[in-house]
Amino acid sequence: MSKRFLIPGVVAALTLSAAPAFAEVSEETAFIFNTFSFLFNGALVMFMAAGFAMLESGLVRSKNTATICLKNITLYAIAGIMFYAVGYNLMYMDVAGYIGTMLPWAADDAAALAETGANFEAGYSATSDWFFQMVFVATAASIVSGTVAERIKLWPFLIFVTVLTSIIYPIQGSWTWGGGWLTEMGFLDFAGSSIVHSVGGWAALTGAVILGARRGKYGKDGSVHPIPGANMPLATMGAFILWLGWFGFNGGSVLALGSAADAIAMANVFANTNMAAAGGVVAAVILTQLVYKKVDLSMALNGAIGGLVSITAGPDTPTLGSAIMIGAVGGMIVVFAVPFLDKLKIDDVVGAIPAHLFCGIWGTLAVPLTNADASFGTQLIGIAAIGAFVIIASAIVWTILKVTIGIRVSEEEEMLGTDKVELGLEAYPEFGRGAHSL
Amino acid sequence: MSKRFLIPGVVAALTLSAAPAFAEVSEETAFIFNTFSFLFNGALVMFMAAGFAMLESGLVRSKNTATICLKNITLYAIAGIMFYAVGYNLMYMDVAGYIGTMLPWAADDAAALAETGANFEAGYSATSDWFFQMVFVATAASIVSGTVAERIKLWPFLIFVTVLTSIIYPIQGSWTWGGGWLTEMGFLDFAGSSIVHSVGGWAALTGAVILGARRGKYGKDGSVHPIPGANMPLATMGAFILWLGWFGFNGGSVLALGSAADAIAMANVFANTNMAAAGGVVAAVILTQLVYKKVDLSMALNGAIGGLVSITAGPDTPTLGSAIMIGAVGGMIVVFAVPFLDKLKIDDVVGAIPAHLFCGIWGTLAVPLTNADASFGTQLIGIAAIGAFVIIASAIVWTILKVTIGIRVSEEEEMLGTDKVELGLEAYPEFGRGAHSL
Amino acid sequence: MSKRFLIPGVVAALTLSAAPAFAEVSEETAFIFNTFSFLFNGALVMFMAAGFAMLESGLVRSKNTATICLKNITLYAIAGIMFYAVGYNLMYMDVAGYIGTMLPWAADDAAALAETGANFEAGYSATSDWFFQMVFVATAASIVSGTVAERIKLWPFLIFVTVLTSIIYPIQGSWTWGGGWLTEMGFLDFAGSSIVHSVGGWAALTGAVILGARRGKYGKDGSVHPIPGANMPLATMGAFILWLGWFGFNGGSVLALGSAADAIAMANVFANTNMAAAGGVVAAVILTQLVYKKVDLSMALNGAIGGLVSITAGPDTPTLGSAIMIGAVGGMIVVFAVPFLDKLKIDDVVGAIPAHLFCGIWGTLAVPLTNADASFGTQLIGIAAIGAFVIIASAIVWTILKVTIGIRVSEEEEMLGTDKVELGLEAYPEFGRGAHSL
Amino acid sequence: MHCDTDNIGNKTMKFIMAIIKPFKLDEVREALTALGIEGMTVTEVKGYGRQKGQTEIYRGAEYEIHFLPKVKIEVAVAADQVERAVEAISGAASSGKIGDGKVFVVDLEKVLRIRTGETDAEAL
Amino acid sequence: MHCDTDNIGNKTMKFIMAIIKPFKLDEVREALTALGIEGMTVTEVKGYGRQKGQTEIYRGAEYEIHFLPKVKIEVAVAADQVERAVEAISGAASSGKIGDGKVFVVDLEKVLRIRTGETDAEAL
Amino acid sequence: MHCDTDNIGNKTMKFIMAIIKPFKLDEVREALTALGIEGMTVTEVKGYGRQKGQTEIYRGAEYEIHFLPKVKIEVAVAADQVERAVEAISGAASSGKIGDGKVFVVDLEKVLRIRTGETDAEAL
Ligand SMILES: Nc1ncnc2c1ncn2[C@@H]1O[C@H](COP(=O)(O)OP(=O)(O)O)[C@@H](O)[C@H]1O
Ligand SMILES: Nc1ncnc2c1ncn2[C@@H]1O[C@H](COP(=O)(O)OP(=O)(O)O)[C@@H](O)[C@H]1O
Ligand SMILES: Nc1ncnc2c1ncn2[C@@H]1O[C@H](COP(=O)(O)OP(=O)(O)O)[C@@H](O)[C@H]1O
Repeated sequence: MSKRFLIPGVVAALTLSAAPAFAEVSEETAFIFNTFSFLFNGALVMFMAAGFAMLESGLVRSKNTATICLKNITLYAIAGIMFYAVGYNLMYMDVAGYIGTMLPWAADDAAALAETGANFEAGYSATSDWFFQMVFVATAASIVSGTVAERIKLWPFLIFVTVLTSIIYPIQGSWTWGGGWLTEMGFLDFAGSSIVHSVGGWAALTGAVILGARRGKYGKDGSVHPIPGANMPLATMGAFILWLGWFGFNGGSVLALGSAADAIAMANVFANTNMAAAGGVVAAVILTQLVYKKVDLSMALNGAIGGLVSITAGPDTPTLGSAIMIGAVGGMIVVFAVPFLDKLKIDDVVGAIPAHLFCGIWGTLAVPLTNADASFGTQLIGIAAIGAFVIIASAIVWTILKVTIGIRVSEEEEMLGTDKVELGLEAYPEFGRGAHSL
Repeated sequence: MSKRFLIPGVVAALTLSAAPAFAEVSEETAFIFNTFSFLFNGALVMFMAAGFAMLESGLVRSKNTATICLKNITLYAIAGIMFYAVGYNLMYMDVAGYIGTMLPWAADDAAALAETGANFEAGYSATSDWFFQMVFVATAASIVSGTVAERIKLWPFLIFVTVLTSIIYPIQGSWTWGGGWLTEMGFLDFAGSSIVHSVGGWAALTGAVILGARRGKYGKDGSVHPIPGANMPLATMGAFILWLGWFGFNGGSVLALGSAADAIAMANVFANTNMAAAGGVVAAVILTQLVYKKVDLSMALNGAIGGLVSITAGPDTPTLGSAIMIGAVGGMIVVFAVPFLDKLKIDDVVGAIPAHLFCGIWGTLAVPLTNADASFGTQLIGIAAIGAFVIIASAIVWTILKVTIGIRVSEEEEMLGTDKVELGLEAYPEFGRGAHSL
Repeated sequence: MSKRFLIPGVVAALTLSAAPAFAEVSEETAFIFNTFSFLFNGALVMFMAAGFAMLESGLVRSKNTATICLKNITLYAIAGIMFYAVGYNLMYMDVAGYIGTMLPWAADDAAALAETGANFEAGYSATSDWFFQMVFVATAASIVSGTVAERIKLWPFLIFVTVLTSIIYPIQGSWTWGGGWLTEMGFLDFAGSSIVHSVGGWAALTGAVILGARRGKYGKDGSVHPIPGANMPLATMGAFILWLGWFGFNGGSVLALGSAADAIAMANVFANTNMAAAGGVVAAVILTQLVYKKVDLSMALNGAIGGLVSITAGPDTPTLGSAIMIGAVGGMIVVFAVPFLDKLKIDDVVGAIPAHLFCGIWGTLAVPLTNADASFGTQLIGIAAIGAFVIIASAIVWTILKVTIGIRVSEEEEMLGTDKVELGLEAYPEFGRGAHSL
Repeated sequence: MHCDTDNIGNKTMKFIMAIIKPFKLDEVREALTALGIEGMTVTEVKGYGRQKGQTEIYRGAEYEIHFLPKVKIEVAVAADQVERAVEAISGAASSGKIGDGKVFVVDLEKVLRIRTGETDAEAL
Repeated sequence: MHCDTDNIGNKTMKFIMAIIKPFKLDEVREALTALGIEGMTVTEVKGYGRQKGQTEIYRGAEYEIHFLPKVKIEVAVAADQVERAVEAISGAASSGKIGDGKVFVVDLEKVLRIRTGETDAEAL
Repeated sequence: MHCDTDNIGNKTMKFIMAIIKPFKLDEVREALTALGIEGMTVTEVKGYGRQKGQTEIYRGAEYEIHFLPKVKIEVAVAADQVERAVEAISGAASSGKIGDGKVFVVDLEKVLRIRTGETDAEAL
């Protein structure tokens, strides 16, 4: 049984022992609560796929919008299937330090319950846990899709997602949440600032470097030519959906709801998650006003996400005030990191690297600030190990794809837009009202 | 008490008797869980109305977009009111084989609780159950709205919805979920592949045939002129919302959360629902690539829905692997059925008939594959009986409407778009930025 | 402890005493239920911020769309931070009739639990309650943003929001929900028809009057020039999200889920909330058809919201039939109040004053119709007191802002649109496909 | 004097601008193609003419919509083709109802095909 | 020779193209209607001129917006009306600020009303 | 007779309309600015020409997309600048591939700058 699973058990045990008998939560009741928490929070996390789809749809140009929609729904589907076929067991089953086993996942909770004489020892339905872990995988893949948008070919991208969700993400995940070596070192990453968001960010960064910038983004003279997103309310909708989904992402990572202590933990996580996002927004709004004399909506949206990623490694321990601060730093990171990446000519279409990678690192480092169990040293080791592994693994996959089938559409195709080229349709095809055949 | 209600009772009873005393869920706790499950899952299903609205908004032309928005919010409102006024009791109250009673629904749970000396025998709040059953009705109506879009008159459509939700849907629903003759035969339809989705699909098919195709969709030479939807990210948003809502649709159809067995069932249903949708997407993406050499986003979205409908008749029994397969077949059905309908010159604007009717039939037939309690014969009888009843009833209503007030806008109105004609406004009225008066 | 907190305690006590021992909900189980109810319902209410953002994005012109998106996400962030820093304690802590204390909020539920020897007397996590109360504040602010859109300057607006959420809303809130003088008089406002929606509405009305109408809205000859919203499907999406969120808004206001009686109350509230919205939609659709010979989608959406606001003061006591009626009256109020405000030359961009203020008043007055504990007289006193306080306080703040930094963009800036002027970007910047630099 | 040589050349080419109902576009394109005219440029426009806009009601207030959606077609043709081209357009675009649109013809002085550098008649 | 009869006719008609600020459109339409000119076609365009675009910042990078939203009005008129029409347009469209726009006039050779087949002056 | 004085003036100005590929717009604008031409109007159009549209498949049915996205540039210039302007446009817009577009030139009779009332050459 993995670290990621042990937590609720521990919490429950502590609480139960302290509680007077008459007030106990019965084991079956706890079983229901725990299971339902996975389902409820997992459903919220699933909805984040829609959030990413909308955020990215709004921030690309309309000639690439349908493609980004397709990528987002397909990657979510692939992530689930691959996590079932390979990923889950690689991440959680009999992890021997660095890797689990290579088998499709299977569980029959009803049979298990019957076998054990219905003693509810398991604490929750294994399937509900699988469901909750599964929805996390897609998040890592969604991050990549935003960064490499508008120039990557569809199928190579989907192949990368397949490898990311079945191999890369689960292996590094096993180190911590699978109970592997990082857990043994004491690395703490509550809901995945590093394990989910930075992983997506590293894969995205590697992809962006290997793929190169969009045509026209950087002038030969070093100038930067912004390419505004086509649909800002859609991007805003996406950010709000992500915010909502994050309650499930972090809240569900309490991994239990079977005791008052669990419920208290989940409440703290919900509140802190919200406040970090709020801090991220306000910081980005004020900072863009101060630095650029105009408030940048796209930065405010990224600020919300930066705040959310920042709190994700440790949403359980801060006070509300600390959560606001942690999130605000995330918002500031975003505002400075976006132009910084442009200086390096790394073309990140939706700002996913600042928000998910940089804020993920910050969030992981911030854990010791409010959690005495964490140490900077261990956090740094975890960040570096995960980063190194994901960079190398991603680089290998991206490079193989590049030299074999190619990862980038041709210059002309890029100008025409991937929607026309790969999908044969347009996101907003109309021209001349009523003349649909145009 | 109906079959649809009996299930949780049975499950709870079995579980409780097997459970050691100390681990029991108290009756009142079970009452809360069951009630809350109806509310939580019901809220998710309610949100499907938004999913249909966005999917359909994205797949019609912009000149008909405001109308489809209006139809979707109004039909959801009508469905609730009619199900209260007539439908619920017709479907669930004292069903004598083929029909219930004709009375507005009423319940006073608090009084009931007081009366029985608070013994929680009811197992759940009757109002929460009513809420959950109510949100299902609108789904059937939403399916119709997509198929007949862009040419039907507003008021005749709303009248059809009124009859569908108050009479047609409840009567056939009583046969199975009301505990009528189909339940007695052993027909199994867990969350309504047939009872909800095919019903909507049959009504839509009948409507499409009687109404005729949109002007310009089919050439005199038998050629098909595709009419691309105006806003693909909106359609994508809609598909994601439907996917989310389906967790409630299928998960809530466990109809209980009052025992570990219920929680296990709900977890299985959530996971299978997700995997079937994933299978549908991946199948549609691969298939369109193979057949058409381009991936069709609109088909991928329909594939998700096709997968979801396919699993809906039996999301409780398959393994994850089987669920993927069942969904994948649904995705394939969609890809082949859309052009097939075009060959028959049946104009289904959003692809609702393939996704809801054909996949609904497939899903109902697939139940025996993973559920020993089901038989192909009985499933076929159920499909045929429901189909025959809905076709005949719908045809009568559509025909009466056609010969009396007419169901179709004039040719010129169709060209102008229903938004202008029926609503007097446009979905995207702007032209010449800043010149709003244009 | 405030009235808003006492309710669940009372309910729980009553129920528990009546329940036979074997069926009891254990205190810890009730603690979990109560806490989880705050989190689940609070998350739904949080999502209403997205609903307001989309509704308003759809109803403004595209040249002001990005600004309204920015305002909505920022105001939600500010509301949370200010409610933490000042608002909560002002509203709920040691309320001495008219006002609480001025301190940042802080709670350590885990410590509290440990201290009390884990007797779960608190009944719920204080943080979860804080979370739930916090999400309400933003709603009041969102209402203002819609009314004063398209002409107000960004920063003065955000300053107003800051004062509204930290001072104005909490002070009047303390009178009722904080257990102050209105509660002592017997004023009943279950989930805030007056305390949330009318407060937003009064602040919006005051703002609209002091700010003046948009250029071109009213002719010198008294004529009204409608300014259609730019994106109706977005507005529709917003209305659906609000509808969904309202289940949390009203349902969570039961403030408990720890007993069958609580669950029954929540089920009644969910069902009534839905039916009031349905009544609002149907009334608005029929009425606009009768009065204007065309169905107005924007009115139907406002009708849904009007219905929801109308039921909010008392969603616990009506039957479904009464709820439909109460909502239908709300829908009618909207249809008549929108042109009425135009007659007064009060320019309310999204119709927030009719839907939130007028329907809020109606809803508050409707409580005695189905609740014997309420009296018209007291309801009227509450409405008047809250109205007077909010009008005066808002007018002071608006006026100070007006004479100091100014609240309105210049005429030319208004023509260019606030997006260009305040944000330096456009919501839909593309022109000439592929020529992103235009 | 004012009629310089440059000007003479352009008399051999005409530039046709036609405002039509949007849903007639396909038929017009086909009619022109049938004449061997294989180039045209289309713009989404709004028109105001005898066919007045409608009085609409939005949120309870009446207002006039003055402009209706139309499509503008621009075709450069050789002068000797202009008559047939105008006929083809007007034949295909006609519904006999108000608002069918108008055809405008102006002299075209010079044409250049960017890709090849061909000019005038060759560039059409 | 180059001034053929066909060409003579069109001297009696002019085609006016005016680029204006979008929010002036209503006033321009009213001014033209007041002259009895009841037909026009409007296009959404972007303009570049003395009124430069702005330097904007998007995600931390400066960029020049060169083009500003404008509206183009096209009106075909009889030659004797052209002066008044141009005056009406320029009067209504003027705000005295940079970027007010321009009016262009070209000769119009032929006009056809599609619905009726009327041509030239009758078709205006 | 038909060549009235009014008409003489306009021979000194030309109205250039160019259809180009959208992503060439910036280069064209820069080329024109380099010539000192600091005004132009741009329209989003769809074009049909030698570069045929593609056959696409939507929901299993083939269909022809006849029109491709293009951008139309309109520039009024003095007659003596027209050659250089046309060259600049065609140089900047050329990619050597089919669909590069066309340049059309017509006589321009009159120009008015709305803001100042300047006309003709001064108004350019
Ligand atoms: N004088 C004009 N100049 C420019 N465009 C015109 C003119 N008159 C009409 N149009 C265009 O032609 C369209 C159709 O003209 P209209 O007068 O409504 O119908 P009809 O041609 O059938 O009489 C108008 O919507 C407008 O776009
Ligand atoms: N030479 C030109 N050719 C075509 N259009 C022009 C030309 N000069 C200006 N315009 C159009 O007129 C608009 C206003 O011109 P501008 O020079 O900015 O202001 P003003 O006319 O007040 O000096 C421009 O945005 C452009 O659309
Ligand atoms: N005769 C014409 N009249 C008006 N526009 C034309 C004409 N011919 C071509 N065009 C425009 O020029 C564009 C490019 O023309 P095309 O023939 O496709 O390529 P090329 O100029 O390279 O041969 C077309 O898309 C269309 O917009």
